[in-house]
Amino acid sequence: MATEADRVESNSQSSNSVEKVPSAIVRFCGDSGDGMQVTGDQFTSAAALAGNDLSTFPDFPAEIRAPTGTLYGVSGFQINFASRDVFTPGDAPDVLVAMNPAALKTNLKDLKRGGLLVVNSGAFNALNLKKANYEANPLEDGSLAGYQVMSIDISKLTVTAVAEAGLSSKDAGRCKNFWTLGLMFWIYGRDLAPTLKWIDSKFKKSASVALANTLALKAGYAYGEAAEVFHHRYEVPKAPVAAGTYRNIGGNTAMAWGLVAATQLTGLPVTLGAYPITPASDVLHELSRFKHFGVTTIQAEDEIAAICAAIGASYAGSLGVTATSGPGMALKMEAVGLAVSVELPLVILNIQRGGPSTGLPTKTEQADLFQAVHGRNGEAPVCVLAAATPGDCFHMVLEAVRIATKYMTPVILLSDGYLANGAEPWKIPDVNSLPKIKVEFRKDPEGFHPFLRDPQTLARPWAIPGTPGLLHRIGGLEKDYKSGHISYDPQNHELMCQTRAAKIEGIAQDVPELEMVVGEDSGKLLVLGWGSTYGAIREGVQRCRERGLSVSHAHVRHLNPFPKNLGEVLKRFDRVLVPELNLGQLVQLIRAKYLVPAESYPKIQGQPFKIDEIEAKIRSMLES
Amino acid sequence: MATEADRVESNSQSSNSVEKVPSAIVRFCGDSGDGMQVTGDQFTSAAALAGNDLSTFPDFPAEIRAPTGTLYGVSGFQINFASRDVFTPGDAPDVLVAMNPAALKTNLKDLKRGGLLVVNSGAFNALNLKKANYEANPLEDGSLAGYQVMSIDISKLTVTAVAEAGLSSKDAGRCKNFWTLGLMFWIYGRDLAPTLKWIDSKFKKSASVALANTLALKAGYAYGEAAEVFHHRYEVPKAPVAAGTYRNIGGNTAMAWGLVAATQLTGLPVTLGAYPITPASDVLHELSRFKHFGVTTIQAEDEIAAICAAIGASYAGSLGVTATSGPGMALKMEAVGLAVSVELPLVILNIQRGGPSTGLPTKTEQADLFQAVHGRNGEAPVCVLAAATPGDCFHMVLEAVRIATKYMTPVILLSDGYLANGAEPWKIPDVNSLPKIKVEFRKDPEGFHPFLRDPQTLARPWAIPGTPGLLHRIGGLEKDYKSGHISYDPQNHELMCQTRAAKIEGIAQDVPELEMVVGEDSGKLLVLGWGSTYGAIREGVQRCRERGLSVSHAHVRHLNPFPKNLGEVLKRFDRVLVPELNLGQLVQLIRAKYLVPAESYPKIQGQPFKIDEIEAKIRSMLES
Amino acid sequence: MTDTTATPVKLTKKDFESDQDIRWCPGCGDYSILANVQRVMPELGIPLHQMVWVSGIGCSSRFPYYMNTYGFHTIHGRAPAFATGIKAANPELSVWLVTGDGDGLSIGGNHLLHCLRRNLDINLLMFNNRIYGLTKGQYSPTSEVGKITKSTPSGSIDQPVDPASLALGANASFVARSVDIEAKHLGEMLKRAAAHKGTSFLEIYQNCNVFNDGAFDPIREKGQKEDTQLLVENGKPLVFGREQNRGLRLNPKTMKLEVVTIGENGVTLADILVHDESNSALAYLLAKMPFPAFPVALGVLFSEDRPTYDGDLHQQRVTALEKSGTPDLQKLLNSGNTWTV
Amino acid sequence: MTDTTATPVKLTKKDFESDQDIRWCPGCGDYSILANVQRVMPELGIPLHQMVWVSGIGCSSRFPYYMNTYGFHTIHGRAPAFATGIKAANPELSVWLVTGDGDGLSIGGNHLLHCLRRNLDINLLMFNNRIYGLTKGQYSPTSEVGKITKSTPSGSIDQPVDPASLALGANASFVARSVDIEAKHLGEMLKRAAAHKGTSFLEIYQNCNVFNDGAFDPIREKGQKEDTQLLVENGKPLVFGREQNRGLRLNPKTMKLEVVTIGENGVTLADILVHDESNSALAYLLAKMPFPAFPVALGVLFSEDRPTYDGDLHQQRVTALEKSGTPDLQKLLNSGNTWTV
Ligand SMILES: Cc1ncc(C[n+]2csc(CCOP(=O)(O)OP(=O)(O)O)c2C)c(N)n1
Ligand SMILES: Cc1ncc(C[n+]2csc(CCOP(=O)(O)OP(=O)(O)O)c2C)c(N)n1
Ligand code: SF4
Ligand code: SF4
Ligand SMILES: [Mg+2]
Ligand SMILES: [Mg+2]
Repeated sequence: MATEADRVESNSQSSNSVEKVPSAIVRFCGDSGDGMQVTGDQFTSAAALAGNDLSTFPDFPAEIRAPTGTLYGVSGFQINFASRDVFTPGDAPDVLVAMNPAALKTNLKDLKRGGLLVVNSGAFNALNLKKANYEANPLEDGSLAGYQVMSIDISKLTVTAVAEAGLSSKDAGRCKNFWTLGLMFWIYGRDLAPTLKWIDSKFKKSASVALANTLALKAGYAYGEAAEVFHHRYEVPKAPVAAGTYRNIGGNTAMAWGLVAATQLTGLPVTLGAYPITPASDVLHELSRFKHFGVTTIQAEDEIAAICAAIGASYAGSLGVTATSGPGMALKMEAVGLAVSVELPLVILNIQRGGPSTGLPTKTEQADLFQAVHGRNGEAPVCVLAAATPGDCFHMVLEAVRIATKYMTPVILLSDGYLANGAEPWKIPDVNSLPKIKVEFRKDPEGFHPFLRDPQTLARPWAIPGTPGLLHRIGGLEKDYKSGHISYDPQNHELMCQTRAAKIEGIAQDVPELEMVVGEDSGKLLVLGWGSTYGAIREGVQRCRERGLSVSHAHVRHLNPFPKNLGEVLKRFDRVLVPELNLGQLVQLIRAKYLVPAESYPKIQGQPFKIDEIEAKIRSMLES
Repeated sequence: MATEADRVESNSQSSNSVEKVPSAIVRFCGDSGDGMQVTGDQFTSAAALAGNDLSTFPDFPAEIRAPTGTLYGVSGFQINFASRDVFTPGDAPDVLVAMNPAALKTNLKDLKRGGLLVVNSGAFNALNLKKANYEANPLEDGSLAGYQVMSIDISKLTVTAVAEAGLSSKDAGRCKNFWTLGLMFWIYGRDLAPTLKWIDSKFKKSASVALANTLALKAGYAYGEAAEVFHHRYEVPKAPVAAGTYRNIGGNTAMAWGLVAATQLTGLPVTLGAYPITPASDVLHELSRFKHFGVTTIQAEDEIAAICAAIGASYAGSLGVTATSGPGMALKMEAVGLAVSVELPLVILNIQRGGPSTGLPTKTEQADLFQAVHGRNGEAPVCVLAAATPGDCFHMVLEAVRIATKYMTPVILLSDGYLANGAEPWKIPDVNSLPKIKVEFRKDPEGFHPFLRDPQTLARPWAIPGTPGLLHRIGGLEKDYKSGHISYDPQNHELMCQTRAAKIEGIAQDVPELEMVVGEDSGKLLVLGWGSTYGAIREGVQRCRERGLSVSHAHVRHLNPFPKNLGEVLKRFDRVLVPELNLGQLVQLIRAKYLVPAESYPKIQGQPFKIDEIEAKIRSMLES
Repeated sequence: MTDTTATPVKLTKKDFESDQDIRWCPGCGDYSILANVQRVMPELGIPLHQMVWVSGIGCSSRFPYYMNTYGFHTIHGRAPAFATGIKAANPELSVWLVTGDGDGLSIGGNHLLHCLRRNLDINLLMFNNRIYGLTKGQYSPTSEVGKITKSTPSGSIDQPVDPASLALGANASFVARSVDIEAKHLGEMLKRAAAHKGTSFLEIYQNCNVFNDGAFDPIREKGQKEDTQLLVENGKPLVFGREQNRGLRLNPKTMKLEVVTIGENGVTLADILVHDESNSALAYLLAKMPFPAFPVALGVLFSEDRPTYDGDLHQQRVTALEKSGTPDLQKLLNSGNTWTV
Repeated sequence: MTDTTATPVKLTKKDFESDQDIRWCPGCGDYSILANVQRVMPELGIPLHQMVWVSGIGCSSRFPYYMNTYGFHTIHGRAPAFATGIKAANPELSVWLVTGDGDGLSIGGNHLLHCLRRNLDINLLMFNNRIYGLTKGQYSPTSEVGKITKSTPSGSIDQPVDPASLALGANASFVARSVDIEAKHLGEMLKRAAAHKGTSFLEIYQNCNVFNDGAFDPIREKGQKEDTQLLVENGKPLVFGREQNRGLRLNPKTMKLEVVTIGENGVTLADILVHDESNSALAYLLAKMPFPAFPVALGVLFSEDRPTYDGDLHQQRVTALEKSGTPDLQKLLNSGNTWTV
């Protein structure tokens, strides 16, 4: 095998016809046990190191560990990498790598017509075909005619390639993902070195496994080099990204790190109360690693206890945070009402998933906006924000912390399964450049009462137990505006309701005005988005603009209150389109508020918008 | 004392100057222990028997049993009775009966200038004055100059009057409410007989108490007759009400009785799952008395268990109902989502109270509309209804049952503290005239699956455990449109979301079109109301129409979906005003849906609109 | 549980198998429980359509999908509340509830406790794998202190709760324990649960081979379990061990249990405490025995006959109807003060 | 509870009285509890500003408004969860929680149980009046079967739960009982609770004279209580009665308690079981004794020292910091795979 490896070395400069392409979309898919996520991660690292801009999205099965070979056990990973800015993991893959029949069955429909299909023919045995509901072997019945098919017995080639490592044949077979990765590295002209290094450190406890994976990787690469069948290699040149140090980051990690950063920027300890739920659990997992930053995580007995603990923590002078999704969010609403009533800072992270009810726990959706804005008993206004990209989660969580502490209010920050699990290169901020968030506890007993308001922000003072001279009681009954004591007075209740509403409305004065992401600030069509649809809308609008259409893209991050110029912006366009992963929620809110005939473009399939869909929709509106 | 009583008899025909008035508003107020609710009830019965139309509203203290004489221990009861239709308990009382200083202090501001003030001077001692925060005795300091003051030592007169009954002086003093009632009966020329009969039956276990109350009632009446000070008696003639048998009914009783009626009209047993909460508890209390109708009540461990038990009951073939308020409603939302997902009939009664959070538990508000329509995770549409008057609660609960069973959906019926505790004369329906509600369980295994839909209603079949041949499983995960099995398919999810939405939207075809309550169906101003504001809006609009203003009143009972002609109706008016006991919720929903510049008239004081307020608002809009 | 049979039915294991693909991880202890349940069900003589399986959310709570009966996969932690409504509406149904240590003890602890004290006539199976399976491995209320999981990288600090002790404290009328792969014992326990009227609380130790593999090895694996399982039987001495020569003795002064060996230090079988299912304090002691100093008690720890919630609800309806005669809606509407115009 | 004093403070009862009007019904047992609490607090030497009273919703839960300390009147049933956050954020605070039998056992049963097992270092006072007071008189989880209330005109059918037994089943570290008007005993119990590190669960029988008057008369009224209260003390024989000549004996065969009279049938003081606060099974037996066949046990039924949740949370933060040194945010952001353009 050393000879094979040598051949790779010696041939690595040899160039078949290398086609320069501006971008490529590659999807790896296979059985949950086939290691597709690792393969995708390594392929991503290589693209990043090569200077491409990129975006990725994994697609896990809903089951923990589905039986091998089943349709519902298929795991996928898609990457879009390019020599220009990239904002989504891409629509239809240019290259599909399918490790077994089930993967082929569930993914083929997405592959571009004429795209490259790499199949592990070794997995296309009768049993697997049956599990995938194939009546005939698709590799043989001509049904793949529309694609460039590379049918390779990867299983067998891998076992042969790694023989030297002396693994059992089962374990040897496990290396096939690295073989495949090697082949893909060859196609895209990647350097093997970083992955080889990664293999060494990852498997340092088992030299034989490390060796086998190394051999597999190199063998796959060598196969590309040797096999006549590959007509093309591709080169995706570097993207002109801003100078800086980058890393890949997913939305949940960015959320968690944003909170870690908040401990430093506010000087406050953070207390997260959370109850595990897909796809929010990783916020808890990630945050539990940062106790040394002053982060406390409480895995509570349920979502209600989780938010109540967070409120209790805020009451006692920590920054209370809770993170959840779907049904968990519904359970928190009573307590959110209390936080509104007692006016304590609180950050609520809702990593939205498919609903209603248990719904589609592993799929993405944006259908909790109404709930965030309207979902409580009584007049209980809160601030609502939404992150647009995985990296944006870091910054938006800091914005949530800023608003929560400055205005003494709960802030709901909306993310979703797509942001949580997707990843993008993220320019690592210089910590010193991050804005400090000023937080002061009330200390002065002079003139104090717990609902004495800052005339500017209308916020009440944050007066925490342990402070001499500020003894007081708070609770969920209505309070007297002038003393903070319980009050059943009619006029006072109205005043308090209006004041709480005005406090939230006032935040509009304190957030950036809405600016165009793409396009002029007036024209025929404004595409107004929020949350994770950012990338697809941005690219879709860009494509239409390249066709000369008068369309712009604006993206709302502050959903309650809206940026103060939103109404004005809307009126400068002939038409407004609001694409959302729900049945139309933001569109209703802006229609109600601004009386503009904004049009809804709903999609509710547990999946993000495709760029194509946005493009087609805009064209259908402007080209007819 | 027999002599006194005789005098009453003999003088009862004698007439001072009796002034005919079209209506009167009387408020009784006193300490919680003063028996004001009983007094009000008896006065109400007398007005009803005399043929007046009327409306009443009690005002309990928030405390269970506040210390005597305190401001927060004041209990009140207001009645509006008239020779014409009456729709609210009235704004400012013509007559205020105040049994102690605290009652005077808290209620005087509402009395009409020049109104009649009956005060029990016997309670105006130093201690009581202090408890009521009076620095000087208002009966003596000239501060009551603007009213016709009848200051009578009722306490003392009562004790004297009932001496014969041989009660302790404390118990004797307790009869003062009947003395007062007697006086009021004299003023309004009421027959004592029915109340005397009521006293006999109520106190049949204690002859001496019955006697004492009888004596007190007669003595009060006699006092009116004898005292020179009363210049006027009033007569409020009969109102031209439709023929029929009437009773007084409050909203919670009407709700409960509607559900009892539902057992007969649907043939289904009713299972209520509830957890006590003000002001909804009485629905549980009342319903628990009707086990013989096939009503089962479960006092659950919390609101979540309550609704889950109701859903379980519906699943097993009973009609599941839950009733709650405020924070309790917030807790139910996760389970409502499940009911939406599994498409089971469910009736949710939300007797709204002041919010946010614990808020003002004993006060009324309409601030849960947004929550009803939007307050769940995911796209989880439900039908939302609202009752307009106490008696309407009976009919609207039947409407909720009809829709829930026909469309296999949760229905939220909104009431509020004002409807719950208020009462109005209600024409008792002929049971045979009530519409039957057809409910059929699926029996036929042929072609069955649990999400097979009726093409007309889009409802799924109600297939209950215990039925041979229909074995199936349901749950909150997304289901396949074509089989009802779990499905993670993207297109299917969209189809199911749209179908659930279309099912609810379709109900609009099956409910009455919106008609005017008062006025033409086009004009300058439409006042659009919902829920308990009915009476005040109706009367306010009527008054403005009498001034010649072009204004009409329409009242929405179906809030999701709206009646199908609502959009059209709105467009026929120049302006639309939406008065609500919140900060503006319905107004936002109709602006969003119909893009009409409807204007909000919010009030959020824990109290209903006054007719005056509606009138003034309309006039300010149309007379400027 | 009510035996609701009207007509005797002869069913087989197959009859109880639904047509749905089973989606637990290969090797999961849930498979074994499912197989045993399906094996035992036919013996109960309950028609398929009279049986309802209710669950919350979790791997364990997927159970109803695999049973060819009626099934309701509800929301997390609330299954007992749904079951309450089901039995209130139709006490004739044979209702089986499946929950997990997270579903039933974490978010759902309160509903569990109220179900137990009310004695709703259902069979409640708690699959205890000491982990949250479905959410991919966080510690649960039954996880041992110091457990390293995704959410507790420095080890969990919460003292666990023992489900059987909790059930006893909550006034349960039937408390039993078994093990996922102990086919015979589990089968017996299922039948005992079915036979008991009231909430039959059966805790089943279940191996989650993906996120908490081996949690029960000491009492589950051949070679070890022979010395660690104490199979309690009513009226029988509490002996255990490979040779069945070890036993529990009560020290009447301290009111504490001791492990003794029969034949050593003069200990005879007569010294060994005899199991009494009706003694809740004994059950409490057995449930709380610390392992490995003591064996793990399996079997019916406690059983007591008393009225059921759904039975009483039903009885109240019957009594009310007997008292009132045919209900008359018109009479109700016309009751009290009325007047005619 | 932590004694959080740094500087010794000399406070009086008055110092603990807030300026708010007390709004319980005249005659309510809550007044007596409040007075006793305010009387005892100065003895604990905790500065006012270091003390937080937390509650849910109910008459009892109004308590914090009347204490001149920090106070948080939260939402129904969730007070233990708020307390968890408070102690997580500041373990130095002396946190006292007031709940009712409805607040703490009905809607809030689950939070209670998790608080107890975690052993959060707070003092948890449950005012048990066997009724829902604030909502005007519905039966509660501690109401006796057959109770006629507004919501149960035909009598309640739910078996009640005994709070102390439940707490033991939930693995509580401290379980005690007292009575609203037993000033001395209640005072002692409050001090014991305060001294215990961990969740000190103190159930206080409280008379609701409006909706459940007399519920505790047999153990509360002079003339009766002398024979019905069993005041347990660690290391002392379990005797009771006017003459203190009745006692509890354990039957070692049946593992059941018997009431015996010293001096009759040859029973001597030596036969009487001695109270051992560290024995949870004994506590369970005492808690569950059926009245009136047995007396009602008052006092500290169980107490055990073990780590507290907030203490461990704090320790984990300290250890993490020791291990890692000053946390470096920039280092975190730059950790793992990065590349520079
Ligand atoms: C309201 C709500 N919160 C959280 C979740 C996420 N969740 C699903 S199952 C589960 C725990 C499952 O643990 P367990 O009951 O022990 O079941 P297992 O998977 O171990 O069988 C959690 C937290 C949810 N589905 N709903
Ligand atoms: C979520 C919610 N549900 C219901 C209520 C109504 N409620 C207030 S207190 C209470 C029960 C109080 O009983 P308990 O805790 O025993 O207190 P007590 O009044 O007897 O002291 C209820 C049901 C509420 N405030 N919030
Ligand atoms: S995660 Fe564990 S409990 Fe869940 S199916 Fe897999 S092995 Fe079983
Ligand atoms: S209702 Fe009962 S518990 Fe509440 S304050 Fe009155 S007497 Fe006390
Ligand atoms: Mg588990
Ligand atoms: Mg109580």
